[in-house]
Amino acid sequence: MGLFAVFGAALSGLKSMTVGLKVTGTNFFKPQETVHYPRQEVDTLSTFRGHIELVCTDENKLAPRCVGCGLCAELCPSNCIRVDTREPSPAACDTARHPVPTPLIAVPKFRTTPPDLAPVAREVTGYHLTYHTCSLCGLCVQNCPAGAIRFSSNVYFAGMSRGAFEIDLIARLRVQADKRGREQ
Amino acid sequence: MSVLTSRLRLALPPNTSGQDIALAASSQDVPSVAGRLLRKGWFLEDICGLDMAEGLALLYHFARWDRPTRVVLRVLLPHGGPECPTIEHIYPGASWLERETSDFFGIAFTGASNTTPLLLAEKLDPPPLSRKPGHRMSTHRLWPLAQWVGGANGNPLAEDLVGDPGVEAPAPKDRP
Amino acid sequence: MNFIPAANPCSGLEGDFYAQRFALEAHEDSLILNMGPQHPSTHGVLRVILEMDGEYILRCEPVLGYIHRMHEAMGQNRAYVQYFANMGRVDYLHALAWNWAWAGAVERLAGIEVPARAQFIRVICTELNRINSHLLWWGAYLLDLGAVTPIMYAFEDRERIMDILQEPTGSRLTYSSFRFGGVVADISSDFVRRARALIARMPERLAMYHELVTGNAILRGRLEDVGVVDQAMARRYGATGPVLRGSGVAYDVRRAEPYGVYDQFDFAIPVQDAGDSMARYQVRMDEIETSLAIIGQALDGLPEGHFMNPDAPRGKWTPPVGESYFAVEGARGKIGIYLASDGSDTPYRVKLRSPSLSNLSLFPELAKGTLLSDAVAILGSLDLVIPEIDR
Amino acid sequence: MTLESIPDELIRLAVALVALMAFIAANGIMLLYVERKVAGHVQRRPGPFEVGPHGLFQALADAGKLVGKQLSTPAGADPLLFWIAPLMAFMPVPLMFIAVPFGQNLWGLETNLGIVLILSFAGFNVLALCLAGWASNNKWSLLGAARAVAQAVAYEIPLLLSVLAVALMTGSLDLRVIVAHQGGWPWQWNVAVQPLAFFIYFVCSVAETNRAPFDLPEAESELTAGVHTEYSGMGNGIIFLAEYANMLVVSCVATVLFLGGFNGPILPGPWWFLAKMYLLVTLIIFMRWTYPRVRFDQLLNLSWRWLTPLALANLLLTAFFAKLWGGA
Repeated sequence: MGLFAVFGAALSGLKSMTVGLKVTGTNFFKPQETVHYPRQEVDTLSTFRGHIELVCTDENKLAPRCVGCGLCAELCPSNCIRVDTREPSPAACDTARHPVPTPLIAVPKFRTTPPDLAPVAREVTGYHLTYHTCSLCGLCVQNCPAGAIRFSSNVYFAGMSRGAFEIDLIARLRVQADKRGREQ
Repeated sequence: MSVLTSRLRLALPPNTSGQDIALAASSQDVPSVAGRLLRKGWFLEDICGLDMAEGLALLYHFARWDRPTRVVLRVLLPHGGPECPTIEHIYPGASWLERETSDFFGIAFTGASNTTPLLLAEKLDPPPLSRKPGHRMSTHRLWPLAQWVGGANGNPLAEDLVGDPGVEAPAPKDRP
Repeated sequence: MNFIPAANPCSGLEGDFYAQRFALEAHEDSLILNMGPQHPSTHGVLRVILEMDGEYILRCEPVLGYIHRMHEAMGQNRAYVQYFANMGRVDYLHALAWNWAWAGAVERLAGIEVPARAQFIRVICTELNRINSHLLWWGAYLLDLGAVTPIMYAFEDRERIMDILQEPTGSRLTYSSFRFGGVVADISSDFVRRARALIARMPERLAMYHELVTGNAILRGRLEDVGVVDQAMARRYGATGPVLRGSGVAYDVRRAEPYGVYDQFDFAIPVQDAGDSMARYQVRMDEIETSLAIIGQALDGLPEGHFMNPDAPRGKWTPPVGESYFAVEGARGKIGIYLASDGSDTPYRVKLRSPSLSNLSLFPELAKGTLLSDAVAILGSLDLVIPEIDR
Repeated sequence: MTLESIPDELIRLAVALVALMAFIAANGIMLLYVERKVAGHVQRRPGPFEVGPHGLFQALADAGKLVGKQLSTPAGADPLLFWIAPLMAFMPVPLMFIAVPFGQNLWGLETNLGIVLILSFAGFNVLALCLAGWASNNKWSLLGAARAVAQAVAYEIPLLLSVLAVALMTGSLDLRVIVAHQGGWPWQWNVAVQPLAFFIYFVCSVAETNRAPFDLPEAESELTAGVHTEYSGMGNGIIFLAEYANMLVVSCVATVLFLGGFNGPILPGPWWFLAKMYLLVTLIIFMRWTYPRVRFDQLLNLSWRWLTPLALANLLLTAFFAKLWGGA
């Protein structure tokens, strides 16, 4: 390499350094991209998955749509859902008020295991979510035959103990119904 | 036809398997087959252990840069004291894959320069991916077509693999 | 359980088992250095034992397994569809490629059709995810090289991409949104609009990146002729992805073994011949443009229809007995999944071929005789995701 | 002994040293804040924002935190050397400032060997880093120390040569004379006559202060934190303070030698001096947030193959022209 080439390379190298300073310099005067979190919040979290919650029936804000088939608990990869059910007593079995929903998904040709949808919906006595093991994969939501589960928008959920993440979703449904009732 | 070629058995797995040719070899032939595949421009994708009823199967998957083909080399090792010669002197990248398989299935790769566990902290007994004897699947069930053996049968890929043995691979270096 | 034998030939040496074994072959007057498992530039919990002569590396050996989670055993113990949650966590930077590999392996085995719209959605989302992965690599790599600012610029764009991807997937990092026969959610017109806005924005940003970094004389000095991989070496080690393409081999699974609808798109495979770290850098930067081109074509040709095959299996189900191998092009190279099914509702065997493992196995040979700073540059140029290596 | 028997010089020196200590401490804290703010804005985020208005007291809070932290000595370290190193890094810094003329009659010590004084005390820094790295009993620190020494040796030479060019031109080692030799407008400054010497001085001073892109002894992504690795609390704090103070010193010297010192129109001298100094400091800060780090052999090559020969050539030319025009 000739002397001129060497010096030329050095000069173009120096030029690349000033170009770099120019880029950071222009960015210095551009507006900020971040938000000041506790005072401001980003507005893009509407589709972000919070923990799951139960959906109420159209008629009764306190009753979950859940039919107690237990498919969600069975499909959960982390075993973080527990559904407690009770066979309905004949007297309480008011199918007009609490009908068996038609499965939202067509029964595919590959299916071998559930849902053995109970002819009469079982009565759900408890629906517990152990959120700290949940991986938010969405299998429960997508496979629920009754459309009874959805993701909440509770994305800033934080707690001081492990117990704070063991959620009774039926109780949560009641609280939500209460709140909505008070707002109206 | 070289001695090695006469010992190889070929099978055509179904289309759904994503594998074009299956070679069945005995464990002592693995380095020479690997050497031949390297000379023909194949690279090693992975080494997969499989606990079958008849023994521990080792699947070496090979692929090419220029053609969308995949060859699987199947080796069946006995359950008691499974051993297979290493191919790390041919494909150095195999060393880690062998160590991993050794971790998971307890297969000893003879002649390997490094036999320390790769992913697990210590040798587990039984190895974590081995199955209980009653839960093993038969090779005849998984590879029903593996019984078809013989020459190339007009298959161009098989012709390429079986014919032209090239220079035999060097024997693995003896290590103390 | 006790792995170290009682009569330990290494006893009397410092460190744990791996360090002792490594030290057995040490030269006199050399320095044994543990880089990792906690080190700023090993990106997680990779540990490399180095034998150094001053700043020069005489020998090195990566020690893996610090974040080993036994994904393959988990695969044998859970239903087919449950394994998607694992796929989001093998390579957290290009989770959708692993999603696709798993979906593809099972679909190939069971012969499940995927509707055209679902295929296009998969392409769009996977390519967006690939851009995201390359952007993060770019920022983190420059962090390794001592430039602190680029990663923040990369995150500006990453945030936008994550906002876009969040709509059809619901997550921002560990996506598990593919299902057998389709994807979990359709994309909206808003998604299309935002993706187009991204395609319009990125060329300007890439030009800024190149101005700030690629042309920089210091960076070129750091990367050129450092860690040269030739083709024979790449073949022997099974290197794939940008590492291989940086060595002049135009091997891309999207083109070599087209899966999904990749055969319908017109895109160039970026290749560099030098084989050094700069070539790998350049390949990844060009791949961002390639991905943008593919997304543009996919958005243009997005067909109407189902995003999910109505006949596809849901919940726990049983595929036929058999085996299948499915390969996809991840951001780091060829991802392969071997699946053997025995006709029960859990897989008989799942083998994950992770590209990072093969690429990292090049490192001991590449690092030999280089400076410590070069080793950092080489390690970064291989684009490692440690959870993918350890699985 | 009466008050009158104490020499005026001594009183002046003592007052100057106290004032300079305050100046350094205040500047150290302020520069920490400025650096983080600049980094933030360059990266399009706010930087420190929570403590005080716009995070103004963040650096103070950090200093308080550092003071409150436990000082731990690593196992196997040499405690004496280990703890003497940060002190040794900081001690010479106020001494370097005493010869700097901040304004008309605003200096700590009247000496006609100001440059020599500054350059000789500047050498202490590398000794401190070397001790810190050695005494830490940590392999990363040791590597950092080795780098620090090699770097300092390599860059001191072109630095001296470029300073010498100015001294030859002016014919004096007295900083006040050098300032007086220049005028208030940029074309009257030495940088207009000696651009190459200024460039070499600037590059070398960045390298001498171990700032990015020459921060190899620290090299966060390679050596974890290099010589700082084992220091906790105020040990770390003092080394950092010394680093910032060194950055100030080299900017002061550059201002005096090349940018006309306190000369300037309209405003009083010290304002001009500070303005020029902070301009250089800001430039150094900007460079840190822009460039990748150089490699060790490149660093040495830059010094031995580019800067030293160029500085020598520059010195030769300067000597030639100084002789031609009769010197100063």
